Amino acid sequence: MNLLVLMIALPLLTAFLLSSINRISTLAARWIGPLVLLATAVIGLSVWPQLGAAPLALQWGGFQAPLGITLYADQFALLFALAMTIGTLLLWPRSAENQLRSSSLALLLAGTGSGLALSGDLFNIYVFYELMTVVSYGLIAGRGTSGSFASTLRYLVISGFGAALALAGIALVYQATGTLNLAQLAQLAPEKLNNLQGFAAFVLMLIGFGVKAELFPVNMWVPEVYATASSRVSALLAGVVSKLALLIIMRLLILVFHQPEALTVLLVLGILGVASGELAAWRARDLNRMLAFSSIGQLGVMFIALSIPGNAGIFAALAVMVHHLFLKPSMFLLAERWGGSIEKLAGAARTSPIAAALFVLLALSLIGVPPLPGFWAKLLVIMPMLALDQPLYYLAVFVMLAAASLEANYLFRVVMKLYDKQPAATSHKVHATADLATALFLGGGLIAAVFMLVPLADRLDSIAAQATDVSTYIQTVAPQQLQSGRVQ
Amino acid sequence: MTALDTLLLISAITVGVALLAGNWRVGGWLVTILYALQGAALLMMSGLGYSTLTVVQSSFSIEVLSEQLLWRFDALSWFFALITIGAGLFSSWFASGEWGERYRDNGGSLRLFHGALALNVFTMLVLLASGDLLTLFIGWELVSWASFLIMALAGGKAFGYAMRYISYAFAGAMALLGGLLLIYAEVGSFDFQSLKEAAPQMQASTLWLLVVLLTSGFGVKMAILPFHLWQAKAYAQTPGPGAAFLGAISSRMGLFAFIVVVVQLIGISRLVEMEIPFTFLDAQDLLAWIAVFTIIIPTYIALRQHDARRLLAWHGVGQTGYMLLGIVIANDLGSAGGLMHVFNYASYQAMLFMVVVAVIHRTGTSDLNKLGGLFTRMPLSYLAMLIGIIGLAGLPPMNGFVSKWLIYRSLIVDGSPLLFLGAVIGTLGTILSVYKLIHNIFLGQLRVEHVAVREAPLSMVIPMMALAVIVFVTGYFPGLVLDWTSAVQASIGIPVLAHHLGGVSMKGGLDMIWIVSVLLIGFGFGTLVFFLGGRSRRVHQLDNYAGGHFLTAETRYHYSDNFYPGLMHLIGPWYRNSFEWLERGVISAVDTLSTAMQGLYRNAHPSYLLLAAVVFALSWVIV
Amino acid sequence: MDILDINIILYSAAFGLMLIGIGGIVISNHLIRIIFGIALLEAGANLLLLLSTYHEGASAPIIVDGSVPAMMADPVPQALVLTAIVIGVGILALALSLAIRVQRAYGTLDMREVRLKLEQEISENAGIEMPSSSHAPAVTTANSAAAQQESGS
Amino acid sequence: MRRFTAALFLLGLGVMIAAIYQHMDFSNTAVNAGQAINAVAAEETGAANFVTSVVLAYRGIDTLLELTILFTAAMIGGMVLGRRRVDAPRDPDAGFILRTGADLLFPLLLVVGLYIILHGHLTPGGGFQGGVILASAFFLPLLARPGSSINQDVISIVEGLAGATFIIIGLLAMFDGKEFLTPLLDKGELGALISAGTLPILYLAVGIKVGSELAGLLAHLAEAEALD
Repeated sequence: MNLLVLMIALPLLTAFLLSSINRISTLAARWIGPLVLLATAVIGLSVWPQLGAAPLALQWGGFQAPLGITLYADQFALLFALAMTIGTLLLWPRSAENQLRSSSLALLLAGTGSGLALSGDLFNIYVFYELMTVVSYGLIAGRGTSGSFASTLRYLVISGFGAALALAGIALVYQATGTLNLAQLAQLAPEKLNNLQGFAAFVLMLIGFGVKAELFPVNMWVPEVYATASSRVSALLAGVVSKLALLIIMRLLILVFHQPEALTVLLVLGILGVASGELAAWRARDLNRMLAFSSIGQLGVMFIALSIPGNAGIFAALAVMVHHLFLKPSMFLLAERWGGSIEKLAGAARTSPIAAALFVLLALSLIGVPPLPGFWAKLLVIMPMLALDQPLYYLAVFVMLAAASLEANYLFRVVMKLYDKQPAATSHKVHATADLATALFLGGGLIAAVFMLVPLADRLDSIAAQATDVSTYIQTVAPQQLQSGRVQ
Repeated sequence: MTALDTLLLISAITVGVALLAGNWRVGGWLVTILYALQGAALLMMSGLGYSTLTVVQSSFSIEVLSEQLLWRFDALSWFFALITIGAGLFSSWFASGEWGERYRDNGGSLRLFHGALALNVFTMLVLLASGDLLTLFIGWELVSWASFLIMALAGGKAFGYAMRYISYAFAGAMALLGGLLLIYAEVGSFDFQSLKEAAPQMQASTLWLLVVLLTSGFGVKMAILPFHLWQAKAYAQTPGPGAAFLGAISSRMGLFAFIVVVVQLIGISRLVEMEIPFTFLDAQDLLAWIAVFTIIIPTYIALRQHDARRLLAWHGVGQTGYMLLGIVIANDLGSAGGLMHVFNYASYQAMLFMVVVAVIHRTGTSDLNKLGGLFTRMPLSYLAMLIGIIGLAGLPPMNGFVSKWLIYRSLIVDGSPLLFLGAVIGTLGTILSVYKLIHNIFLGQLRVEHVAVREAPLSMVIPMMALAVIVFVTGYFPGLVLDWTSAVQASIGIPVLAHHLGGVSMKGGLDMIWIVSVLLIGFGFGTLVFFLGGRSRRVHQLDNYAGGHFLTAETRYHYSDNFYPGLMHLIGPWYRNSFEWLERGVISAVDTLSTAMQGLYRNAHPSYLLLAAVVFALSWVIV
Repeated sequence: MDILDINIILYSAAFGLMLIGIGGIVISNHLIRIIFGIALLEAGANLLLLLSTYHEGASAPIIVDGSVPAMMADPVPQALVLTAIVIGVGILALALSLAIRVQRAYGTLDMREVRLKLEQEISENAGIEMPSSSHAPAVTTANSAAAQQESGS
Repeated sequence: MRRFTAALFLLGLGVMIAAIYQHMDFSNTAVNAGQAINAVAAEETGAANFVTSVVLAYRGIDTLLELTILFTAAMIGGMVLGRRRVDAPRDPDAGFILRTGADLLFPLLLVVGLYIILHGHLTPGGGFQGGVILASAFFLPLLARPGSSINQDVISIVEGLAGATFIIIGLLAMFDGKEFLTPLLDKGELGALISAGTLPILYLAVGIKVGSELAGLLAHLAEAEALD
C-alpha cells in the first residue's frame, strides 16, 4: 500500500463531493479544495526522498502487470505530479460566479495531471490525457465570454482530432505487441515496434499528444485560447499542462520508440515551432498573445532538446522544462492586469514598480542572460547538439540563437513601454496582491536557482538518469511474461 | 584573499553604495573615493603591468556543468582595467558636483545613474577577469546589459537607441555564444589553454565559421562595420558623464575579447593561413580592411554631424578601427600602437565628452549651429578641448600622435600601402571634423544668449584638467604606457616592442621627449617673439571683418552652418546610408516572416495542418 | 493476399471510417459537420482498437454456465473501446453545447466566420486594431466612412 | 483550393495507411494481455463476464476516469449552457400518445436498466449500458411534459455521490492494506448473481452515475433553446 495513489484519488473524490459539501457548508466547499491539494502535495513531498533511491511501481487493484494498470513513480514523474498539484494550488482559479465548478475543475486538473505523470500504461495515459483535456476545456470556457466559447470549440476540434489519432496509434501498438504496459512495451519494442507500424504509431501519438504540448503544426489553438482564457488558466495551461503532455512524449521516446527517425521528426517540428512561435510573437501587439506565441517557441526548444539522443537530451529537456515551469506562469500572472495592447502599458512601471522589475527579471531569464537559470538551460540544450556535428542540429542551434535575439527584441520592447516616461492616457491597473505574490514567489524561485545552480543541476541530472534508465523501469514493474498460445 | 578578490569586492561595494547613497549630497564623492580605492587595489597588482607578475587568480570559483569557472587577471586585463577604473573615476568625479545636482533637479535619479555607472565598471572588471570561455561569455552579457541600463537612463529618445543597441548586442552575443559553444564542441573544454593547443589542428572550415561568429560577436560591441549603426546615437543620448565613460572604454571590451580569443588563443598566424577563395586575401587582410573601412566611413559620417555629442560618438566608432587595425597587423609596432591607442583614446575621448557636457551644462545645448565664441567665457574648457582634439587628430605633442605613428609605421613595415592610405584618409577626416568641433563651440563670435556664461564649475574642470595632463604627459613620455603594452604583448604572445621612456628604440624610431622638447622650445620662442615684437594688438571678440565688410557688434557673424561646403559638394554623393538600408532590409524581412507566421496562426482550419503534418511525417519514412 | 480476407475487409472499414471522418473535419466548414467528423473518426479508431486482437471464430469472453469456450476473444480491447466510446460521448455533448453557445453569440457555425469574429473579439478586448486577415478585405477608410454615413442617416 | 489540397492529403493518407497495412503482422494476435486475463480472470475476480473484470477490476482506474470525464463534461455542459430563462417560452405540450407512452415506459425502462446494470458481471451489459437506459427513463417524461424539468442540483449531488462511492470502495481496499481499487468481499460462485465481490456494487455506482449525468446533460441540451 502506498499513499501515492491518494495524489490522484483524493482530488477526484473531493471534486465529486464538492456540490454535496456545498449544500452543507459553502465555507467548507470553498476551502476544502486547496486543503486537499495541500495534503496531496505533502504526500507527494513525503514520498520524494524515498524515490531517489529506487523508483516505485504500484498496481492499481493489485493485479500483476501487465494485466492490471501500473502506476510508476520515479522522481521524474513525481516532480511533474507535484508541479501540477502545487501549480494548481498557486494558480487556484478565482471566478465569482462559477466558484464551485471551477474549484471542482481545478481539483480534477490536479488529480489528473498527477495521474498522467505517474501512469505506466498506454491506454491509461490516453484516458488521463483526455480527462485533462476536458477539464481544460472547462477552465477555458469558464471565463464565460463568447470568445472563450469559440476558442474552446476550436480547441476541441483540433484536440479531438488529435486524440482520435493517438487512439489509433495505441491500437496499432496493441496490435503489434498485445500489451499496453509501458514496461512490457519497453521489453518488446526493439523486436516488434522497430518497424513501419511502430513508427506510424509514434507519429500518430506524437501528433495526438502534441496538441497539448504545443507541438508546431498542431498548436494553432494556442494564441486564441491564451488570449481568451483567464490569465490564471493560461498560466496553468502554458506552464504546467503543456509539460505533462511533453512528459508523455518523453516517456514514449525513452521506453518504446527508439527509431532515429522519431528523433528527426521531433527535431524538425521543434525547429519549426521555435521559428514560427518567436517570429509570430515579434509582431504581437498584445501581451497575452505575445506570451502565447513565445510559449510556442519555448516548447519548440524543449522538443529540440528531446530530439538529442541519449541522456543529455532528456537532461536538457528537463532543465528547460523546469525553468519554464517557474517562468511562464509568473509571466502570465503579470499579464493578468497588463493584458491588452502593449501601447497602453506605457509608464506602468510607475504604478507597479515591483511587477515591472519582476517582468524584467523574467524576460532576462527567458532570453537566457547569464547567470540566470534560463541561460544554463539553454546551454545544456545547445552543447550536446553541437557535439553531434550534424547539419540539422547546427540549423537548430542557429534557429535557437536567432530566436533568442528576436525574443530579446520583443520582450524588451515591452520593458521599454513599461518604463516609458510618458504614461499612457488610461490609468494602469494594479495587480491583485495574490497574483503578484504568486508571481514573486515563482520569480524568487528563479533567483534562488542562481545560487543553487550546482546542486540543482546535479539533482536534475540524477532525475534524468533515473528517467532514462529503461532496465530499472522494467525491473521495477516486472511484468510477467505473456504466455504464447491460446487459452484452453 | 588575493588582490583581485579585493578589487572585485570593492567594485561590488561601489555598486551597492552607489545604489544606496547615490542621491545623497555626498553620495557622488563617496562613490568617487571608492573608485579611487579600486584603483589602489589595481595598483596592488601593478606587477602585471610590468611583466613582473604573470597572473593573479581570484580565489572565487564555482563549478557548473562540470566546468570550473575561473576568474583571473593578466597583463591584458590589468591594462584594460586600469583604463576602465580611470574612466569610472573621472566620470564619477565629474558627475558628483554641480552636474549631479542639476541632473537630480531635472528629475533624474542620481542613484540610478551612479549605480549604473558603478555596475558598468564592476561588470567590465568581471569580464576582464574572465579565466575561461564561459566566464568570458557571462562577463560579456553582464557588460552588455549594464551598458543598456546606463544608455536607457535618459528615457524618451534614448529608449529607442538603447533598444537598437540591445538588439544588436544580443544578436552579437548569440553569435558569440554559438562560436564559444562550437569551440567547446571541437575542443571539449571551455579552458583557454585547451583552445590554444587545439587551434592549430582545427579544420579550415571550422575555423572560418569560428572566426566569423566570434568576430561578429565582438564586432557588434566594437561597432566595426557593418555593425556600427547603433553606437553613436546610443552613446550620445547617455546622460553626461555616462557618455564620457561609455565612449572611453565600453566598446573597448569587444576589442579585449577579440584580443583574448582571436589573437591570443587562435592566433593571428592561423588567420593568415585562412585564404579567401578566388582572391589573394586572407582572413587577416579581411579584418584589416574591415578595420580601415571602420576608420573611414564613421569618421566621415562624423564630419556631417551637427550635434557635438554625436560627432564625438561617431569618432569613437572610427577610432576603434585604428585599434583593431593595429592589433590585427599583430607585429610589435602595430599591436603596441593598437593597445596604446586604447589608452590614449580613452583619455581624450572622456575629456572631450566632458568638455561638451560642461558646455551643455552652461549653455543648455550641444547643437554646433547654436554655439560659438565660448573661448572667452570658458577658457579652461577650451584648453581641455584643444588638447583633446590634438590628441584625437593624432598630432604631436599629444599621446594620440604616438599610437597613430606606431600604427602607420607598422603598416609600412608590414608592406601594406593601401591600408596605410586608408588610415591616412581617415585621419584627414578626423582633423577636419575636430576642427569643426572646436571652431563651432569655442572660436568665432559669442552668441548673445551666451554672454552670461561662466567657466564650468571646478568639479567638472578638475577631471578635465587631470585628463589633459595625462594626455600631455603620456604624449611626452610614451614609454610610461609602452611599458604596459609591452607586458601585454608578452602575455598574449606577440613580439615585444623595444622601447624607452621617450618612445620606440629602432632605426628611424621615435623619441617624443626630443620632439616635444623641440616643439616646446619653438613654441616658447614664438611666444616670445609674439609678445616682445609688440606688433600684436588685442581686439574685441566681435571686432571682425568678413568678406571685406565691416560688421558691427550688432551683426553677429559666426560661420558654423554648412561647414566645408566645397568638400561636401565633392564627397556628398558618397553618403548613401547603405548600412541604414541594410538594417531596414533585415528588419522588413523579419517583419514579413513574422506577418506570415501570424497568418499561419490565424488559420481558420487548424485541423488541416494536423493532417498535413501526419501525412508528411508518415511519407518521410515510407517513401 | 486474398482480397476477401476478413482482415482486409475489417481494416478497410476501420481506416475508411477514419478517412471519412478526417475528410469531414478537414474539408467541411460547418462546425456541426466537423464535430460529426470527429465522431466518425473516433468510431474508426475504436473499430481499429477492437480489431487489434481480432480473431476469426473466437467467442465472447463470458463463461456461461461454467463452460469455458474453446477460444475467447480478447476482453481488453472491448473494455478499452467501452471507455473510449464513453469519452467520445462526453466530448461530443460538450462540443454540441459549445456549438450552441457559439451559434448564439456569433450567429454562425461557419468555421471561417467564427474564426474572424473571434479575432475581432480578441482584438477589441485587447484594444488593438485587428490585423488584416486573408479571409476578409481590410476595411478601407472609404468603406468605413460610407458605413458611418449609412448608420447616421 | 484548401479543399482540393485537403483531398489530396487525404488520398496521400490513404496510401500511407495502405502501406502500413501491408507491413502489419497478423500472426501473433494470440499473444497478448487479454488472453492472459482470460486465463486468470475467473479465479481472480469471480466475474463470469471477463470484459466486466477488465472494466472494473483490471482497468478499474480507467473506468473511474471515464466516469470523471462524463462528470466533467456534464458539469461543463451545464456551465456553458447556463440556466433556463424564467420567461422563456415553453415548448408546446406533447400529444397524448407520447405522454401515456412515457408514463408506461418509465417503470419498464427503470427495471430494464437496473437489470442490465446488476447483471453486468454475468452477461453482456453493465453500468454504462444500463445507465444509458436509466437516463432515457428519466429523460422521456421530460420530452413528454416540456414544462417539467429535472432538478439539476439533485443530479449533481447524485452523480457526485455515485462517483464518490466508486472511489471510497477503492479507498476501503487501501484501509485493508491492499492497493487502491482492489476488489473486496467474497468472490462467491462463478455465474451467480451475488458474486464477484464489489464489482456489482461498482457497476451500480457506474450505472447511477452514467444515468444521472446523461439525463442531466440531455435535459440541458433539450432546454438549450430557452437558455439565456
